[in-house]
Amino acid sequence: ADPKFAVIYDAGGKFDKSFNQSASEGAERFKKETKIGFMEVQVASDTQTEQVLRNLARKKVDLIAAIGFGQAQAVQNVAKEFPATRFVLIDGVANGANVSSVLFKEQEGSYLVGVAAALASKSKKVGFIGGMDIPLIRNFSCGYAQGVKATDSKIEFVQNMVGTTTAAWNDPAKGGELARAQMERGVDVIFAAAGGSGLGTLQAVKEKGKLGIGVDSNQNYLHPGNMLTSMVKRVDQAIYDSFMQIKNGTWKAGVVYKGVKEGGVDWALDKDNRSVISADIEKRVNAAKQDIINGKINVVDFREAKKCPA
Amino acid sequence: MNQADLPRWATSVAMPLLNLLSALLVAAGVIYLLGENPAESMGILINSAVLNPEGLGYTLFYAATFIFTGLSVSVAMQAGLFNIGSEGQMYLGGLGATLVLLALDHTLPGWLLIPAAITGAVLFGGLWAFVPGYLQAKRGSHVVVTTIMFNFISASLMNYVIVSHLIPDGEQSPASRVFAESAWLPKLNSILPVLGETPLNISFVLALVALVIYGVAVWRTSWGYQLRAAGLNPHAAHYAGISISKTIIVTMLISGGLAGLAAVNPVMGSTHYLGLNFPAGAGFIGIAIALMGRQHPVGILLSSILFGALIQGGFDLSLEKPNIPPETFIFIQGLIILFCGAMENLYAPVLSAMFKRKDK
Amino acid sequence: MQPAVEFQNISKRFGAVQANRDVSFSIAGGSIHGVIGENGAGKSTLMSILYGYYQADEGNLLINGKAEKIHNSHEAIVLGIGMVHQHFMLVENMTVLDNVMLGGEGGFRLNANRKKVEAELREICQRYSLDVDPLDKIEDLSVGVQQRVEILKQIYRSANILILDEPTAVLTVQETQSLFDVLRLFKEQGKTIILITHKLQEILDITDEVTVMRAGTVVGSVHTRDTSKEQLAEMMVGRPIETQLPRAPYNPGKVVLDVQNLNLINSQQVSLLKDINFQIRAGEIVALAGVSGNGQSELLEILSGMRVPGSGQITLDGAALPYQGKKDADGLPARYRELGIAHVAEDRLRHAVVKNFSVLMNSFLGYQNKFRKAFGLLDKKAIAEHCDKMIRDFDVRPADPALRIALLSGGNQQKVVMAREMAASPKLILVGQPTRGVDIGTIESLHARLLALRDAGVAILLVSVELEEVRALADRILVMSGGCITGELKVEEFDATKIGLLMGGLHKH
Amino acid sequence: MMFDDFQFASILVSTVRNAPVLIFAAMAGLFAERSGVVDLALEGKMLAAAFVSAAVGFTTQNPWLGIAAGIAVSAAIALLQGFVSITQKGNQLVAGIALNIALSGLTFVLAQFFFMQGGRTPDLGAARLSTIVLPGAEAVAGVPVIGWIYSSLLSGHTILTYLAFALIPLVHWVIYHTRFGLRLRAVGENPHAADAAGVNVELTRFMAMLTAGVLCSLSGAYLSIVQSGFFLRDMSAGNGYLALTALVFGNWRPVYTALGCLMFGFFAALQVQIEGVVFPVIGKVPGSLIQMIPYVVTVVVLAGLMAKSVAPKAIGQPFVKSR
Ligand SMILES: Nc1ncnc2c1ncn2[C@@H]1O[C@H](COP(=O)(O)OP(=O)(O)OP(=O)(O)O)[C@@H](O)[C@H]1O
Ligand SMILES: Nc1ncnc2c1ncn2[C@@H]1O[C@H](COP(=O)(O)OP(=O)(O)OP(=O)(O)O)[C@@H](O)[C@H]1O
Ligand SMILES: [Mg+2]
Ligand SMILES: [Mg+2]
Repeated sequence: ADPKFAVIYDAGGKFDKSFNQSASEGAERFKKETKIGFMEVQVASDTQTEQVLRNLARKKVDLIAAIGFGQAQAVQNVAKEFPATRFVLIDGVANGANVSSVLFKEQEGSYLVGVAAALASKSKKVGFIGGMDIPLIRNFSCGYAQGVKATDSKIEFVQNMVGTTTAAWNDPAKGGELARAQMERGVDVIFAAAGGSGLGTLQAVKEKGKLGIGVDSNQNYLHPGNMLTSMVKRVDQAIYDSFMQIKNGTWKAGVVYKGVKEGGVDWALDKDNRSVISADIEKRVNAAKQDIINGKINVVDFREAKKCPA
Repeated sequence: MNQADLPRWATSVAMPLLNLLSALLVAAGVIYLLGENPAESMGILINSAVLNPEGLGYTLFYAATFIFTGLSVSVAMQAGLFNIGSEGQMYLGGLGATLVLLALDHTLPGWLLIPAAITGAVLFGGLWAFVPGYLQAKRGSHVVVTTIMFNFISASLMNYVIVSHLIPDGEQSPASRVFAESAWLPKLNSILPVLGETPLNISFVLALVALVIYGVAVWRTSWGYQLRAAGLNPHAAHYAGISISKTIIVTMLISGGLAGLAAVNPVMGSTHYLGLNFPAGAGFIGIAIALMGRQHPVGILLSSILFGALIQGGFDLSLEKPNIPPETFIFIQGLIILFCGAMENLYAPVLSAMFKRKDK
Repeated sequence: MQPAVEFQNISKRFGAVQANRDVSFSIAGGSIHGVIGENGAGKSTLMSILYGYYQADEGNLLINGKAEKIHNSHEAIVLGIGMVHQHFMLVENMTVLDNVMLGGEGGFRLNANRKKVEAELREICQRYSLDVDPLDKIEDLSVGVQQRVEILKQIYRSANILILDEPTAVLTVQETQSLFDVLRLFKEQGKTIILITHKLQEILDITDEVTVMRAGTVVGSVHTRDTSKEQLAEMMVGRPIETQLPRAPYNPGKVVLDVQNLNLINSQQVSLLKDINFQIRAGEIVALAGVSGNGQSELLEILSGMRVPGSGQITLDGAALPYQGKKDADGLPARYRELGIAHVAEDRLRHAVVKNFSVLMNSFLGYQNKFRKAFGLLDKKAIAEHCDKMIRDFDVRPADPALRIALLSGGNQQKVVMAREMAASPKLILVGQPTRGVDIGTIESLHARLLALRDAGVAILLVSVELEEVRALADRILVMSGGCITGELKVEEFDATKIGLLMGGLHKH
Repeated sequence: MMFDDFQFASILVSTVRNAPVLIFAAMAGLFAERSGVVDLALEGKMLAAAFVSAAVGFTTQNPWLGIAAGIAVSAAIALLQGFVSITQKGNQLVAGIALNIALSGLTFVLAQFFFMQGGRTPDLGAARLSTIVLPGAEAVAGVPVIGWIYSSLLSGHTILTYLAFALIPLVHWVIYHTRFGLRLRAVGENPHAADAAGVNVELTRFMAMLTAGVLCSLSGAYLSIVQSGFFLRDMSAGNGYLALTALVFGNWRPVYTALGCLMFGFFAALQVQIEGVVFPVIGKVPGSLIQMIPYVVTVVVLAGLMAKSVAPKAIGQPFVKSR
């Protein structure tokens, strides 16, 4: 029989225009190609996560994909109880012989868009807007800042967070307002890593005719001409790969780090932002990418360093 | 003719049931519009929330938290105070317990550790409510406003504390480390194995005890008498020698302490770590529960279970019926509060008419 | 002349209570018609039906000979009916002018009319000698002036049929007199006036005809000139009433309360009490007479512990009261009660009872610590016995301890309060306006209680604006004005004119 | 970045942009509460209006139709709230909270049902309100101070922004200088007195609720049509409660309430600017602590400067014809 799959989204939900959505796209792609379906659930609290994991494990699902660091503890607990079920955890680490943890080197992708931002900024002021002040988001911000500073150390870097509750991911008005405030201070390129609030940011950026940078999935299509690029984080690919490995019997447990080299993160260049990416920018961003791949550039991971060098 | 003329069973059983049915009827309509079979859906919901023992376990697990937040709001209401801040007080209560556990979970034995952590939760929750209470009593700042503000402030503060200080090295999830097992609250499934693998733990028993204590304290003690007098007529309470400012401050301390206790269930009974935004609205649901349950212990218990069941059953239902998003049950919660809490007399005229006809 | 109002077989019930039963009588146009009856006799209900506040279950209402159905006060106003309610119907935080305009603004924009109405009001005030400034806020006005505002409202709306429900309950003699002057003027203008009062003297003074009600029905209507106080009282209560209660000879004991150099200044630096000195001995009733708002209330509050004085010495049985060094009075009344000071508060519903508590729960308000068992539990059995005894001793009706006290008539609420305060066997009892709005039958019994207490050796301080009451109860009378004690008389020297002068003494208005 | 990088100008402009959401909602609350009905459901009505405005605006590609539909829906909800609190004499706090919860769920469900984007409406694109450039704004932009005030602070907002500010004197006028306002205040202060004066208490309260519904819908429309360009679940983000706070803060008086809204707007703007700034002595303040500034300020102001705020006396009590 075909293996059974399930995806558990975190509180952001399947349509968060961010990593949950990306995960769902990966699973959908797998479904389209293999005609093997999957179950999907969204959880609201950490307690629920455990409940769902257990439920699915009892239903003899072969691979459960848990999206988001919030599910780490629950995955670890349930994985112990159901050694026959396999789990893939995105953005977090859980121990267990039947768990694969996939972490992304957001700092590397963010570095690349930082390089692009530094080159594209005319005012020499670039901004970052994060959803909530958590290590994951700081890692985006820190990688971005490193890219900016490495390109031009005189560039000013401004950063704001939307809020401190989960509402911070769903407050486009505030996301937009933060962008406007930054632009009034002269910022002309803004990287938004703020879920739904980021949509407000990009909208405001477009209204002022400045440049925005999308996150997680390729968001260039949102405002063609006003999107400098997007920092893509290939959660979809990770999910797709895990599903495929189960199907082909090549699945392995363990912690995987996916950076630029592994194709886990990247910058996006397509028809929607072709017009704003000059040949020079393209060349220098790709050069930086190459340097990261061959180790010439080491982008510091904020989560390990606990401090941002830039 | 008004409600007072109806027999007791009609006002306390028939009317609430009719209201609940009305709310569910509207909900059924929405489910139908979403393209699912309402009867079947309700069946799934009831089955997974009440009939299935494991589901029941989850229902009661959620209810335990709500009982505490419901009590927190209720006790303040008895004194005429509208404490909207239970959410923030619960959040801080979680911090209180966590700090105790992080400091002591490797040194103290469980039987000492758990009470110490619970004390920490009560203390932090209480102190977080003390400030608004004090400001109301001494400076006349509206407790409604200050507690709303304190909710926002607690969110910022907790974010700062967790993200900047509590995340263990090498971890990135915004949560404290997992506590040692000695700090985990004993689960009820060790006594009642039929409950299956549910996080239902002794804090549910604690919640029931709290309900009884609350009932006795408010209706049977001189303290409760003074509390209610102050709530109903502060001028008369002053005349009766009851210190209003003391009552306000003490009540807020207790209210906050109860909200702090609400944190014990999820933090020490389920996740075993302090996570960002773990109250997840339980403090606000406490307001609904206090209002719907008329601040009465039985009412609080029943509405807490009802809300627990909605969360558990609704979640399972949305698992089975992808057309029904979990948010549908947020809508249904609202409807139930509206019908049972604010339109309690909707059917009074109809029932009165029925009785009149029978009289003649 | 055609009757201005005719009630035909009006019946009205509230749940189990038959408030009006088959009420029929008529009121001659251009006359002043009195309506009297015990508390709960159905007077207010009947008037509320006339004013459209309630609808009668049965019966007809004829206004100027025409059958009318009045569904709300708006329709009543249109018919030229005005009502001055027992409790003032004024919006406290608005001006006199706005209160008068409310409901009859004459257009969407207020300013278009404000000046005109203001001028008109000033003119009316002049014509009727009503001392009211249209631009004053209601909350800054004394009750007497508020009463005038109610009248002003009716004059402005040119009501032709004016209902007054116990308008004099809170007025002084002088204020009552000037109100009556206005009413006489109305009558001259051909207006019809319906006056409800518990004071039979007023009925005799001003009405042309009087209707007596009892238990929802009409006992009878008589021409005022053909009747007497005694006859009316007997019609009302169904038995003869003692107007002069017997009392033991004046034989005061040792000093119980000693007040020396008491001063009080409020937060706006206004001096409310100035250098108050007096004593009360065991077994005497000292009355504080005066126009309300001259410091009596503040004095009562200080003596009961509800307020802390600015300076001065108060001793009870030779020991200083424990207010010294206190910033606020939080919790003080409980300690005073323990020392033996009982307090019947002036404002019943505001201070003396919790409206939403049952009679039982109100029966120990202020004495909650006396009924405490182990663990702070209330002693239910003791409370129930205590309450039953109160209800029996004071004949509280209905005799149901579980009834919400708000559902009792004012007179019966007052009995509960009196009973409660007397039950504690106090050394000193402070009694504020004990019979306000209470019918004469109940007054008689409450007065008898106070005299019995005096004879038993309790010190009593009575605050009352009713000179009749003062005369009936007091051994000594202190007159207050402007926060000072302006004079003292023995009851044998009672002289209404002299007291009136003392009351006006330093009083500035 | 250094301390002196603060841009006061930018803070002011940002304040002006932040305030309308609160002003509309607070003025809505003012009408309801001045009439004696506690309006905890501002949040819910905002959400409903934000959703309907965005959904209809997107579908018809006409923001005005969207706003009109939002007004209709919000007014209908306000009337339902009125039915529960006025006619049924239900608990007004419960009614408000119930509506908030129900609408938070319902707007998501409907948005999901119609647009399948996770409780979000599609981008409105061109179907948004355009900003109005005041005549001559460009010309005077160069003039110091005045030029800036005219061209940057005053010019370049949408009509809703101007409406919000125009509302302040308008509401003041309605409340204090019209028949409706007089009756409204009377009904909220002493309904028995109003009733005795021939005023229809329930009708007046219903009118107040209707006004509240209409005003509140503009707050929602501002969120979705002006500020964001789409609807997102729970996008009211506590602004309804903040508006109520401004109302208490402003003692239920229009001008002071609006000042409260501006204060919140100002501190929100200030907070944005402070983030990341290195202060003399203290150094850099963590972002999450900066987020609490507006709330801490409110508490301090309420506790320190203000006298007790006095609510309309009859607030929260259904009108029952007997004491
Ligand atoms: N709103 C009401 N609901 C229920 N019962 C009422 C109501 N109003 C009056 N009653 C009852 O009707 C009876 C008559 O009341 P009413 O107010 O007419 O008396 P009254 O003669 O005015 O008394 P008082 O002299 O105390 O003013 C009372 O016994 C009371 O119990
Ligand atoms: N809501 C109510 N339900 C039942 N009875 C009521 C209600 N309101 C008033 N009453 C009754 O109406 C009667 C008159 O009420 P009212 O308040 O006028 O009393 P009162 O004796 O005149 O007292 P006072 O003049 O001191 O206020 C009382 O007998 C009271 O029982
Ligand atoms: Mg009466
Ligand atoms: Mg009376």
